[in-house]
Amino acid sequence: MDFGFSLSPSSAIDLDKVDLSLYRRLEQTVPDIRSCIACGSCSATCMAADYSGMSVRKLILNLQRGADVKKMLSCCMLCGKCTMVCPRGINTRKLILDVCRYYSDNKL
Amino acid sequence: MKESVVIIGGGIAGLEAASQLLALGLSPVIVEKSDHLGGHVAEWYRLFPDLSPAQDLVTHLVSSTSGARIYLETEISRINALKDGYSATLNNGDVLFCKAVLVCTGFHLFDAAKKEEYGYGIYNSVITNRDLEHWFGGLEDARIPDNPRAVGFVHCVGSRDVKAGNTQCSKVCCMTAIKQAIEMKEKFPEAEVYCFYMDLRLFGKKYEDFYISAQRDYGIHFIRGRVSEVSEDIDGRLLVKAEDTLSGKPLKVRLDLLVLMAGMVCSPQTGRIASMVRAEVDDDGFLRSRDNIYSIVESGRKGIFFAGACTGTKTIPETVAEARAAALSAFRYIKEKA
Amino acid sequence: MIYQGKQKIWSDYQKEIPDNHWFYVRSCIRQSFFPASEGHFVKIVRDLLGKDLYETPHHTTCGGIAYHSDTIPQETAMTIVARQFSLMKEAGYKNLVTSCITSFGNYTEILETWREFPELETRIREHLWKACRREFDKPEYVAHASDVVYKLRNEIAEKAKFRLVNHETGEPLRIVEHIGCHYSKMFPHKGVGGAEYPCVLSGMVESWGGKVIDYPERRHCCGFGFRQYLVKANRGYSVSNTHKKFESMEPFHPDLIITNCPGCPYFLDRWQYVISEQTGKTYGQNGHGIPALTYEELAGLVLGYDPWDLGLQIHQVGPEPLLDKMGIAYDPARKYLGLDEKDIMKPGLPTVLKCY
Amino acid sequence: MRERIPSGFDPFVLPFLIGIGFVLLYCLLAAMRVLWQCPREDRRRFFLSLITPTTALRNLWDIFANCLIHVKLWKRNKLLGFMHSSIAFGWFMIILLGHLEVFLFVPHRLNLFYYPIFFNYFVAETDTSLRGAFLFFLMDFFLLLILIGIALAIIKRVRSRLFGMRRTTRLSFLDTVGLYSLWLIFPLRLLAESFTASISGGSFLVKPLNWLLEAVLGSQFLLNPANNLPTWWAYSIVLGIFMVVLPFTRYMHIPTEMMLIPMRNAGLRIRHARRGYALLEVYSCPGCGVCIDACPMSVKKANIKDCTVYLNRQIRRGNERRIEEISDKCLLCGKCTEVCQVGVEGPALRIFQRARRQYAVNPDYAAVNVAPPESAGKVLYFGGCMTALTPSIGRSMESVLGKLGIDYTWMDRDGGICCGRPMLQAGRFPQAAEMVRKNTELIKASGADTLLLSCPICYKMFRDHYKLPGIRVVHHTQYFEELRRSGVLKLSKSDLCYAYHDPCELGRGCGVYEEPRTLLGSAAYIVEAEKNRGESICCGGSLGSLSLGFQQREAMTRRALENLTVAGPDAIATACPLCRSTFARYSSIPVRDIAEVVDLSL
Repeated sequence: MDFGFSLSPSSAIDLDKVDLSLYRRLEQTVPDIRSCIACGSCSATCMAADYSGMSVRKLILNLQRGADVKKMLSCCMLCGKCTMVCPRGINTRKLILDVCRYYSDNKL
Repeated sequence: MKESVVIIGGGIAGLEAASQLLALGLSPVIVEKSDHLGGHVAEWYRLFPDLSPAQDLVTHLVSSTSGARIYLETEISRINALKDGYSATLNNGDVLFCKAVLVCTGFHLFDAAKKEEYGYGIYNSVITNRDLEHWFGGLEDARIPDNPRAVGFVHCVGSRDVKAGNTQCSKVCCMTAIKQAIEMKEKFPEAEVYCFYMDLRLFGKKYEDFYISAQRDYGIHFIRGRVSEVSEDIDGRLLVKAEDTLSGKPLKVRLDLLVLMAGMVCSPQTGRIASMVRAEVDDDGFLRSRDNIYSIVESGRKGIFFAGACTGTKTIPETVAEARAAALSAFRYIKEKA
Repeated sequence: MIYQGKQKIWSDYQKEIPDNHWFYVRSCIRQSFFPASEGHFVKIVRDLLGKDLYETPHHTTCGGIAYHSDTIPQETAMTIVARQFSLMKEAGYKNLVTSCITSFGNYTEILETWREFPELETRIREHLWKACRREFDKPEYVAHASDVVYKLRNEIAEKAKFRLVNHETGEPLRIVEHIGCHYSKMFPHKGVGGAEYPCVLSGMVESWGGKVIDYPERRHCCGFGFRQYLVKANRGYSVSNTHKKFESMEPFHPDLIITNCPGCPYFLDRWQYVISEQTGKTYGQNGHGIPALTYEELAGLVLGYDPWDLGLQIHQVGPEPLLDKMGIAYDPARKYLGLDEKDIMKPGLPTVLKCY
Repeated sequence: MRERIPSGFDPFVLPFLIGIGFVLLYCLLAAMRVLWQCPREDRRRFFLSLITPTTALRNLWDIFANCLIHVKLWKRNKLLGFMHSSIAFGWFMIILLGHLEVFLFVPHRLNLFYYPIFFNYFVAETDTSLRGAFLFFLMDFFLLLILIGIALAIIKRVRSRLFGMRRTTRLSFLDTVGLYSLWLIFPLRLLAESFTASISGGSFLVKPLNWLLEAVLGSQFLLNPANNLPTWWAYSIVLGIFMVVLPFTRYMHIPTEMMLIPMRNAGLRIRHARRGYALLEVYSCPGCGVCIDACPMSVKKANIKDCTVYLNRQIRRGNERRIEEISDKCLLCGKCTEVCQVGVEGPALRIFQRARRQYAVNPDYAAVNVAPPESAGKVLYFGGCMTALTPSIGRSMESVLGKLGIDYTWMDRDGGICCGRPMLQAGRFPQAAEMVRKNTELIKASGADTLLLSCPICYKMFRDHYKLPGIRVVHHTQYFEELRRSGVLKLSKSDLCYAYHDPCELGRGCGVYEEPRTLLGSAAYIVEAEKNRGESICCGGSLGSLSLGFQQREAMTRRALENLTVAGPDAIATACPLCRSTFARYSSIPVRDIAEVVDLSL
C-alpha cells in the first residue's frame, strides 16, 4: 500500500556490522593509516577535492566505518600533495593506490 | 626547637612538601584523614607515560618523609590564627602549633553514577578508571569479563560538563584513557578498544608519542564523539551510542566493558579547610591562589600555602613541582618572619 | 543490570504527589484516540477509590500542541494556561492533574519559565486580565495523571481482579514501558524516577505483577515528534523512529506496551500496521502486533473492567492475545457494538498484521 | 709441427663440447624468443638496422668497446676496468689466436670446434720457429693477462673496498658455481699446458712452469698420458660446467649484451616489463652491484635488496612478490641507469612492472572541468602541484617575470590539473593520458607560444609526453639563462656561495645540467656537491616511490644533504619545488629555488 511516505533508512553506523575487510587489508600494507588524526590537511590541499569530494581524511574514516569510498577516488590525480602535507607522515599515495587495487568487486 | 608546618593531606603533594621541608630544616606534621598515605596515587597501578608503578613513587615519598610526624585517620577540627602562626586542633584532641599551614587536600574523583545515562552502578559492565586500576593492581572485579571482545573508554566523564557542575578539564583523563586502553589491549590483544573523546588534550612530554603508539602499534580506535547513552541489549552487552562527529553520523557499538574516565572535582574537605583558614574558594570549587601565574602556591593569607590539586586539576609532575615550590615558599616565609 | 542501582536513582527522584483533591484537565486528542481512557481514570480515582477529583467543562486546550507545532508563540500558550489556573482558582483547588504529557510538560515549562523570569508572569497576568478579566494562582502541585495512578498503584493492586501474569504459565508478562518525552526529559526532577530510568510506569507494572523489559532504545521517542508527523512529507521520519524502537524491543518478545502520553500509544499502535504493510514484518506472536495501551486502560483491565468498555477495540493492534494471556474473558460479538449496543461497524482488515 | 693425435679426438673434449653446444642452443632459442616477443614494427626496425652499414659498424664498435674493453668501466674505475677487460679481452684473444693457430698449422681441423681450445694438446709445435714462438708468446701473454684479472677478481671478492666498492651483490648458488668455475678455467689451462709443454711447446709462462714441474715430478711423469691427460680433462670439465651453468647465472650477461647493443642502437625501447627488449636488459645485468652504492635508498645499508641488480635477479627468478616490492619502492631517480655499465633502465623496468597491476577502481576525469587560461599571454606559466606547496617559488616567478615585463599567464594559480607524471610513474598510463589530453586542450586553447615550467617533474612530462606543436616547452632555468644571455635579465652577483643540487628529473631526466649552473653562477658563487650532475643524489622526496614511508626517507634526505654540503656552502640552490621542500625539512642552511635566487639578484 502506498502511504505517500516510507521508512527512511538509518544513517547510523553500527560498528558491529560494518565490513572492515578492506580496512584490515590496508592496515597491513599502509599501517600508518591507523595514526590519522583527521586534521584535514590532505583534503585542504587536494587538487581533486572540488570535483569528487576527494579527501584522504574521509577516505580513511570511511574505510574505518566500512563505507563507500569509490566515488571520491574518481578524480584523484595521484599528485602527492596530500602526502607532502600530512603531519603524521602517512603514505597517502600508497593508500590510494592500494584502495584502488583492493576494492573488492562486490562493493562496486 | 624547629619551626613546625602543618600539612593537611598526605597525598603526594603533602608527602613531597614534607620531604622538602625536612631537608630545609623545618619540622612538618602531616594530618591525613584516611588510613594510608599517597592519596589517589596509592590506589593507582601504573602511571603514564612511562608505565612506571605508582607504588614506587608512593614508597619513595613515604620513605623520604620518615622524619615527619604523621597523623593517619585524623581530621582537623579547628584552626586558629595566633600572633606568629596558627594552632590546629585535631579531632583526636591534639593541638598543633605551627608557623605555617600547607593545604594539600587534593581532589575528589567525580562520582560517575551522577552521569545517569552511562549507567554506572546500573549496568553490569560499566566501571570507572579507578575500578580498572584496582583490577590491574590485582583486585577481583566481577564486572570485568574474562574475554572481552570490545572495550570502550569514555573520556571527560564529569569534566568539561556544565550539567555535571564541572566546567574544568581534568587534564589527566585523556592520557589515563590511552594508558588504560593500551594496558587492556596488552591483556586482551584480540579485543577492539574504542576511546570516545571530545578533544584529546595531550600536552606533556611524551604524551603525543604515547598517543601515536596507541593508534599505530595497538590499533586503538579513537572516535571523536561523546557517548550519549548506554543501554544493555538482550545478551547483556552494552550498546553504546555516540555521534561520530567526523562523519557527522550517529554511531553505535556493542561493548563488553565500558570504562568511564571520571574526572577530578574539588574535594569536599577543601571547602571545610578553606573556611577554617579563611582562604578563598574559586567558582569551580577549588581554592583560589593569589594569582594563577606566579603565585599558584600562595593563598591571599599570610602563612597559608597551597600545593597540588586543591587549587585545580594537576598531573603528578605538576603536583610534585608545586609541593616543592610551596615548601620553599613556606620556608622563606618563616625565615623572613624570624 | 543491577536493580539496586536503579532503586538508588529512583530514590533520588522522588516527587511529591498529593494523595487527594485534584483539579483534572483533559487532553485534546486522547478523547478521540482512546475515548474510554480518561473516563476510566475518573471512574477509578473518584468512584472506585473515592478520591476528590474535580473537572470543569470550561477548560480548553493548554496550547501545547500548537506551541510544539510552531503555530503559536509561547506567550499565547502561557495566557491559555493562565486561564486554566484561574478556573482552578475559581473551583478552589491547588493541585493540578493533567491527562496529557504535553500539557504536563507545557505547564511545567511555563511555571519554570515564570520562576526564572517573574516579569513574564506579571505580563501574562496583564494579558489574561485584558483578555477575559480573570486572575489566577499558580498551582501548588502539578502532576500527571500517571503520577496519580503511580501513587495509587498499590491501592489498585489490592482491588485487582487480574494480574499482569500469564495465567497459564504463571510467568509475569514482559512489558515495555514507554514514557512520553515531555514527561521528564525536560525537567528530570518533575518526573517520578527522573529522565534516564523513570519509574512512573515501571512502578505500576511491577506493582501489578508484570516484568519491565529494559531494551536498548527504551529512551527513544515514539516517533510522533509533532512536525514529524503533522507534515505529511516528514512522516517517513516518524515511522522510521517507531520502527527503530520495534527492532530494538523485538528480541525481548514483549507481550504489551504501556505508555503515558497521548501520542505514544497511538503511534506505537498505528505504525505497527504501516510497518507491516511496508516491510511485511509484525512484532507480536503469530503475526499479531504488540498491544500498546494507555496506563488507564491497563489499570482498567487489571481492575476487571470489560475490555470493550475500555475502548480496546479502537486500537489497531488487537488486544485479544493479551486478554487471553491474562485470562480475561471477553465477548467477541460485542467488540464492535457501541455503548448503546448498536453496531459501530467492523473496520477492514490489514493485509499483513493479524487482527480479529 | 705435427699432430699428436692422428684421429684429432680425445674423449676429454666431450665436457667442453656438451657445454658449448648447450649454451649456443640456449642462446639461439632465447634470442628467437626475444625477437618473437617484440612488436612487429620493432622487429622490422631491428633487422633493418643490422643491414644499415652505419649502425652495423656502430654495433661492432659498441660490442668491442663495451663487452671486451669495458670502456665505461674504465672511465668509472680503472682497476675494475682493467680487471674486466683483462679477462674479457684476454679470453677473446686466446680464442682468436687459437683459431689463428689452427688456421695456420692445421687448417683441415678448422671444422672442429674444440681444436682451437685444446690446440696445445692435439698439436705439438716447436717454439723455435718464429711463427710458433710468436704465437706462443701471445698466447702466454694473454693467459697471463687473464690470470692477473682473475687474481684481481679474487681479491675483489674478499676486499671489495680496495676497488672503491662499498657494497657488492650477494651471489646465488649457481652464480657461485659459475664464478668458481670461471676462476678455475685459466689456472687449469695453465696447468694442462704446463704438463704438455715439453711435448707441445710454450712460451715464457708455460715453459718455466713445465721446467719447474719436471724438476719436482720428473720429465717421465709429465710425459705419461695417465698423468697429463687428467689436467686436460679438468680444464675441459670446468669449461663445460661454466658453459652449462652460464644461462642460469649472471654470466648470461655476456651473450645477452651482444644482442642488447644492436637492439638499442636500432632504437628499440622497453614496452613491457617482462617481454622482448626488457628481457635483454634484465639478462644483460652482470650483477656487478655498482647500482647498490649509487642507489639513494641504500643509505645506512637499508633497502639494498631493492636495488636494480636485485630487481633483475628477481625477474629472472620470477619471484612476483619481491618484484612488486622492489618495483614499488624505487624513487625512480635514474641514478642506477646513469652508472650502469650495460645501461639497464631500472626506473623504466619498474614503471612497466607497475603498469601490469590491475586496479578495481580507475579514476576518470570527466568531472574535472577547468576553464582554459586567458590567452592574452604569450608565455603560459604552469606551476604544478608542488609549486602550490612552495609559494615562494611561485611568488619569485611572478616577481621575475613582472620585473622583466614579460607578458604571461599563470595557468594553474587557482588550481588545475596535474601534469600526469606522478600517475605515469605509478604505471597508470590511461589515467595519465587522460590528464595529458585535458591539459593539452587547455594549453592549445590558450594560444600561448611558450609553456614555462618551474617544476622539473612537470617539465619532463610536458617535454616527453605531450604533443604541443608550435609551443615551446621550457624549464625556468633554461628560460632565465636564455634571457640573461640575450641581455634582458641582468643579475648582480651576490657574495653568497651556493651548492647546486641537480634535480633528478631535470638532470638525469632531461639532461639539463649547464643552464642552471651558468644562471646561478651569474647570481652567486657556486660550489659543487661531492656527487653532482649525472651522479647527483636524489633528495628522497621523489613521487616515484609508491611505498617508501616518510620515516624511511629521512636518512636518504640527510645523506643527500651531506653530499651537497661537503664544500661548506652558505645555502643550497635547486630547481625543483619538491627537492626544495624536502631539503628544507632537514637542512641547517637555507634552501632556495633558482627562481628565488634570480629574484634576489635582479
